[in-house]
Amino acid sequence: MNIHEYQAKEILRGYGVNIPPGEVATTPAQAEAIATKYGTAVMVKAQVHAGGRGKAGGVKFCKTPADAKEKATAILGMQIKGLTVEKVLVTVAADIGSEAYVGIIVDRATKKPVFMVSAAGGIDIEQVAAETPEKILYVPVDVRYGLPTYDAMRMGFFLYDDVKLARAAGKIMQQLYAAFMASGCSLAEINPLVVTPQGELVAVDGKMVIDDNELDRLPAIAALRDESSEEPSEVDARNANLTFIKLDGNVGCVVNGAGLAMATMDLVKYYGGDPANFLDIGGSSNPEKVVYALRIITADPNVKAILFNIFGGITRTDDVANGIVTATKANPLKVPIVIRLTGTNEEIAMKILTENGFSASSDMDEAVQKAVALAKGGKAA
Amino acid sequence: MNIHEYQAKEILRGYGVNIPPGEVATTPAQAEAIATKYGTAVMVKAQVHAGGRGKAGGVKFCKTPADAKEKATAILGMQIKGLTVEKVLVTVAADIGSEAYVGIIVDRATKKPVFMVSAAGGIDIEQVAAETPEKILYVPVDVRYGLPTYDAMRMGFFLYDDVKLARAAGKIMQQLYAAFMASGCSLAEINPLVVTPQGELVAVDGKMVIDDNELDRLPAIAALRDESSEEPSEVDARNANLTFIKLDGNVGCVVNGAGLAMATMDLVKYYGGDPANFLDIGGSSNPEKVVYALRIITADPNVKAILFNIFGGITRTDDVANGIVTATKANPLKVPIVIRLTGTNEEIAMKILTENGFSASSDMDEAVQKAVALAKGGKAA
Amino acid sequence: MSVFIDKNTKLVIQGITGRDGSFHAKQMMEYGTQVVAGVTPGKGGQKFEGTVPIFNTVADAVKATGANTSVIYVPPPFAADAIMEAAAAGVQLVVCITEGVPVLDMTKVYPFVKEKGVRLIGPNCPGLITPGESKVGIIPGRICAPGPVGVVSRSGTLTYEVVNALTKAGIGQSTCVGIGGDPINGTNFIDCLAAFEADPKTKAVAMMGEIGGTDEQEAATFIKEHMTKPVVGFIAGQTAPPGRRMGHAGAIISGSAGTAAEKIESFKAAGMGVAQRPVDFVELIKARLG
Amino acid sequence: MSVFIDKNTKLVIQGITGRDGSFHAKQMMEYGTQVVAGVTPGKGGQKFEGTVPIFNTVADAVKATGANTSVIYVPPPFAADAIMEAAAAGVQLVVCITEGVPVLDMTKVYPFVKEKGVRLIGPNCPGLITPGESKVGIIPGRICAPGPVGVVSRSGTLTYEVVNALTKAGIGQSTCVGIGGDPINGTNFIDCLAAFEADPKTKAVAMMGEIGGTDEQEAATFIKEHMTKPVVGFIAGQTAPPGRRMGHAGAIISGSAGTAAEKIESFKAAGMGVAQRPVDFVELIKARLG
Repeated sequence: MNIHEYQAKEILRGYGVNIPPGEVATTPAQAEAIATKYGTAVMVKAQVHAGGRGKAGGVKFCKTPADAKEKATAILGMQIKGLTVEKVLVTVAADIGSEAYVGIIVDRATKKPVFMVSAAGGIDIEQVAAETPEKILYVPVDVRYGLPTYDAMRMGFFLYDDVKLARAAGKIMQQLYAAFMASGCSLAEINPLVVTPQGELVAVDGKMVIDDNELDRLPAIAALRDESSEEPSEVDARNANLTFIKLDGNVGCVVNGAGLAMATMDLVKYYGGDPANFLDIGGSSNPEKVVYALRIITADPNVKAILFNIFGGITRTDDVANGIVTATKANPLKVPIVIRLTGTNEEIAMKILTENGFSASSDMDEAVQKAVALAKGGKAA
Repeated sequence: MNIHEYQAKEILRGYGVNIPPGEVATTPAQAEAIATKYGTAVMVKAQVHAGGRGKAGGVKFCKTPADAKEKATAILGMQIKGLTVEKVLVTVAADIGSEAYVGIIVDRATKKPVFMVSAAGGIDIEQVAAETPEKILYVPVDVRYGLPTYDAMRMGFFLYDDVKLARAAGKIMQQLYAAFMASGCSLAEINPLVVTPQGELVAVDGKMVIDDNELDRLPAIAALRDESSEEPSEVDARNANLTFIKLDGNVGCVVNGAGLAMATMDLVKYYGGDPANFLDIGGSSNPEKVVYALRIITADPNVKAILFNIFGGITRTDDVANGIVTATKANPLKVPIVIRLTGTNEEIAMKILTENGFSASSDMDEAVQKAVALAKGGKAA
Repeated sequence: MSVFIDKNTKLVIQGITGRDGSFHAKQMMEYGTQVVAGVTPGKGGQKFEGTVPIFNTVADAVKATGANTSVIYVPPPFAADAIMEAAAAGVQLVVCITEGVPVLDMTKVYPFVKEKGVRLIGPNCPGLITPGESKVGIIPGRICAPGPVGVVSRSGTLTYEVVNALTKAGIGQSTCVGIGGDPINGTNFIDCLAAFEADPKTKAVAMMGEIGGTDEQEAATFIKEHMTKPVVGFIAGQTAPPGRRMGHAGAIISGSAGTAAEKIESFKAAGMGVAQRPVDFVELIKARLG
Repeated sequence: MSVFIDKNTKLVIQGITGRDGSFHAKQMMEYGTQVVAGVTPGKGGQKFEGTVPIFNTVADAVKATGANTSVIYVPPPFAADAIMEAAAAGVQLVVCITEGVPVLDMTKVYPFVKEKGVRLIGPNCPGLITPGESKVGIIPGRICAPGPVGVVSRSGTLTYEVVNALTKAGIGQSTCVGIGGDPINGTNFIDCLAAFEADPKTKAVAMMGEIGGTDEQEAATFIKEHMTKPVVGFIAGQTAPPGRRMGHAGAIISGSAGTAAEKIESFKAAGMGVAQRPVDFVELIKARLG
């Protein structure tokens, strides 16, 4: 789960990280009022779950409250990578002496949280990693011991020669690590970490990505979800316990299991089609899920054909068949549907479908080819 | 450092342990007022750093506030193992169904905190360990992982067959463990852990011993020290950064290093004397420490002779000699002193002592024998 | 001796009285797996289906029954503790079916099982099956048949798809292992490949990878350097967009790393057969079995 | 090759610019120890006494100088981190002089150094000396002389007392190790006894124990079962009252365990010589050296 910059900063502040004051505005007038209150130059920053806000014009420096109002007017409602900006963060502008990057991710190779720090901050760290890898220090953390002071100091000295700055940076590493662990993050970063001309360390931007699997046990973090900034179909799918990702194609896919769902999309492509989505109904065989899945897929006007690919293990194929029948009775389909079912209770499923006017096959390749052809032809089967 | 029952309970309560309400009284009237407030039967419990309070009559059940006043009158001012009772804890009396023991110590053999739990609670756990060791379950905790739920549950099931009680007990183990680690304990125990007739788990008595080395970084815990309940000479010594333990003999010992200090006491005994104390002036050679050491030792009327045994390594023997001279000039000694000095700057030290009218030897056995003889004879050297 | 499990596998089921646990316990018993114990705290002393003794703790179960393998069907917040409990109780193999285990839990569990010298498979995996001998987990037994192909995969139903196709074509399996779709799991491709290489019953290996991470690339290097037996590989997720988690927590393309193209390239460089479609495994494996 | 340290010991001093660190750095350098580096965060790039390079981190020091041993003189709250830093930086031996390290810190440090395969001596110890070759710590060099007696002790000045007596009697030492007086330390009696048994230069061992714990009893069992060289033992604290911490955090009689009488009994049962007074070591060792 992504959270907004202002939310990540609030969490980091709670762990002691030095962050310039800031408040969220949803109207230009609010932005002006906040800037007036601070009585100093501010940054107005679009709060959307998208990178490259700065390049898109979503981050502006404002000398005066009037300026803040004007910039907020421009930014609010702006589209960045397809997402509408609903909120801006108005925050005191820091004087910037130097910029560093500090981030933690969970690393698959070492099976540990790993710090990445670089004195080349303020820019895209992936670019630094690709072009000048020697400018990044990687420090894995053994969670059994936590982040020891010596490793925090090692990173501090990698960024700064001055021992006071190194020590202050080391402390921020430990604060960031504590926030990362306690918030169930898969990524947390401060970019840039700024040294002001006065020699103070300030986190000017903060980002956190939360492991979805942590949300059940971290209700306060789960409450930070901003559904207004997500694709509505993905929100619906999540609320129905489905894993759904919208894509640009026209073959709507309903599959059980993530690996098979990806393989099905790949096969659609293999046979010259384009998948409209990734959709995994998961292992349980609840007919309700099928109803939701169909509702979400049919809401996409791009979809020209629907493909079911179900390999029944835990999933009972008769449950899926019943779900298809129920859903299409309530909302008759406007696009053709191709059903592939095999495995648990396959015979019962076939019978249910046939009796309700559907045909189905047990061969994956055959079904995919048919769906691709239908999507191209645009006609019902 | 020992803390009182009421202090340990306050800490444990902060970690969620279910403990009957209680308050501290220093006068019988206060005890009565607290009992009146609770409006139920209470226990009045002497708060002293000594075991066997119950047997000594320091713990009483009181049906009424008047009863509480009467029992508090008896207990306040009472002597238990040489310590005067200055405070009582007045706490709601729990109905007792069954009593269990739960404790954690730092175990030298496994180098881990180890839980000891037994359904035979309410009595001396060392007695249970000696007589019926099978009634105790030992569970070491790897601090890198903390106390896992499965180990907590294992202990819960060792105490109770009922899963609800086992789970509740497991939770208390985790709370106790968290308190133990965060408070820098070398021992923490709940004895007894009581199941009330209503099936509730209640910690009726709590004890914590804090590792002295933790106190610098745990100011809130350090503030719990109650100097009024300690031997005054030991308080003075600690404040002067000396390690001092009062004993019953008449040869006052001033030594540098704990091992040598013990060996010196042993040698006093070997030659037929009795040490009046353990006193380690430590490794640093601050003449002030010597002054304090002499002040503490000479305050003990039992002391008939003073023995210095200094092996100068880090400790400069000339500093010790200067300390002796300074201290005795300010407060002339009323008992004989025997000085053994060897090692760093031995010649300078000998010169300082000789010039000031002291004699000194470099042989430990010779010095000890002389001090023992002087203490017996009661005459100056 | 087969890979990881065989006729001598004595299984304890953690969460045996839960919805999933009880369903799959019966399936495993029907398949012939030696299910010797179950664990549900508070139900110690009862019996599952009138035959399998239930214990309060894994330690009790192992002590009483000599169980050497555990399979876990407990909800995600309790899975990490369940894995550690099993590892501490002295089983040799722990198979965690549970999906949705927080990855930070695994950063702690992984060194724990390593220290105990215990093999963990999963979490978020379908488990494993040695056809005709033992099944631990949820792989449907009826789609499998004994034979010479070792199967290892990051996904569940995709594995079934391939195994089903192999069986229908008359090609049986030595052992099928689902290693799971999470970013941190106990057993990786290389562990399984090494076991298949050492297993005399295995003559060829079918390997199904996904986008995300670099496990497949490392496996390819291992295959090139250490394996004499033929391996056919497949990568799911060629059409997946970067930065999105494709169902499996581990199936995510981060930056330029972990793409399907990169993985397929490494397979080719290792001289492996590459299946473009799941069904391609049949002909590619057949050709390699000779 | 001597025990733990010798002419080839290349030492990094953590806390070299502190009050204790700088004093003892000079002492060690005078004794002839190869002091190759010092560490004080923020003083990297400077030199100690104009000759020894100072680094910000132990990792930097090891990388630049090849130091293989570290000695720690930092205040107690930082000692645990300093030990782990040294162990992680790749030295083989870490000697922690610092007194007053919280024992709960050691419950974490101990498994850390074990995992890294590093030997830790201390904390709260005087260090060690191989007379004529190298000194790491604070044992006064002038009271030692090269010779055949291995010395191992839980205390500082008591060790000096015995070593001084031996040297004055013309009996030199192979290596003297102060293992420290804390309840949890990195190296125990048995580790040292095994090293002395294996060391060809050592012909007899003097061992000074204390009340508290059961290390001496276990050492006695080890001596009985595994040692061919004669060992003479002493226990300090025969007159100590139970339940009081006699200066050393580890010198405390808990309940009926850890008394001097019990320990001396175990020495006798192991056939060891038992010194009643420190000075007794001279005659007892002399008799055993023949």
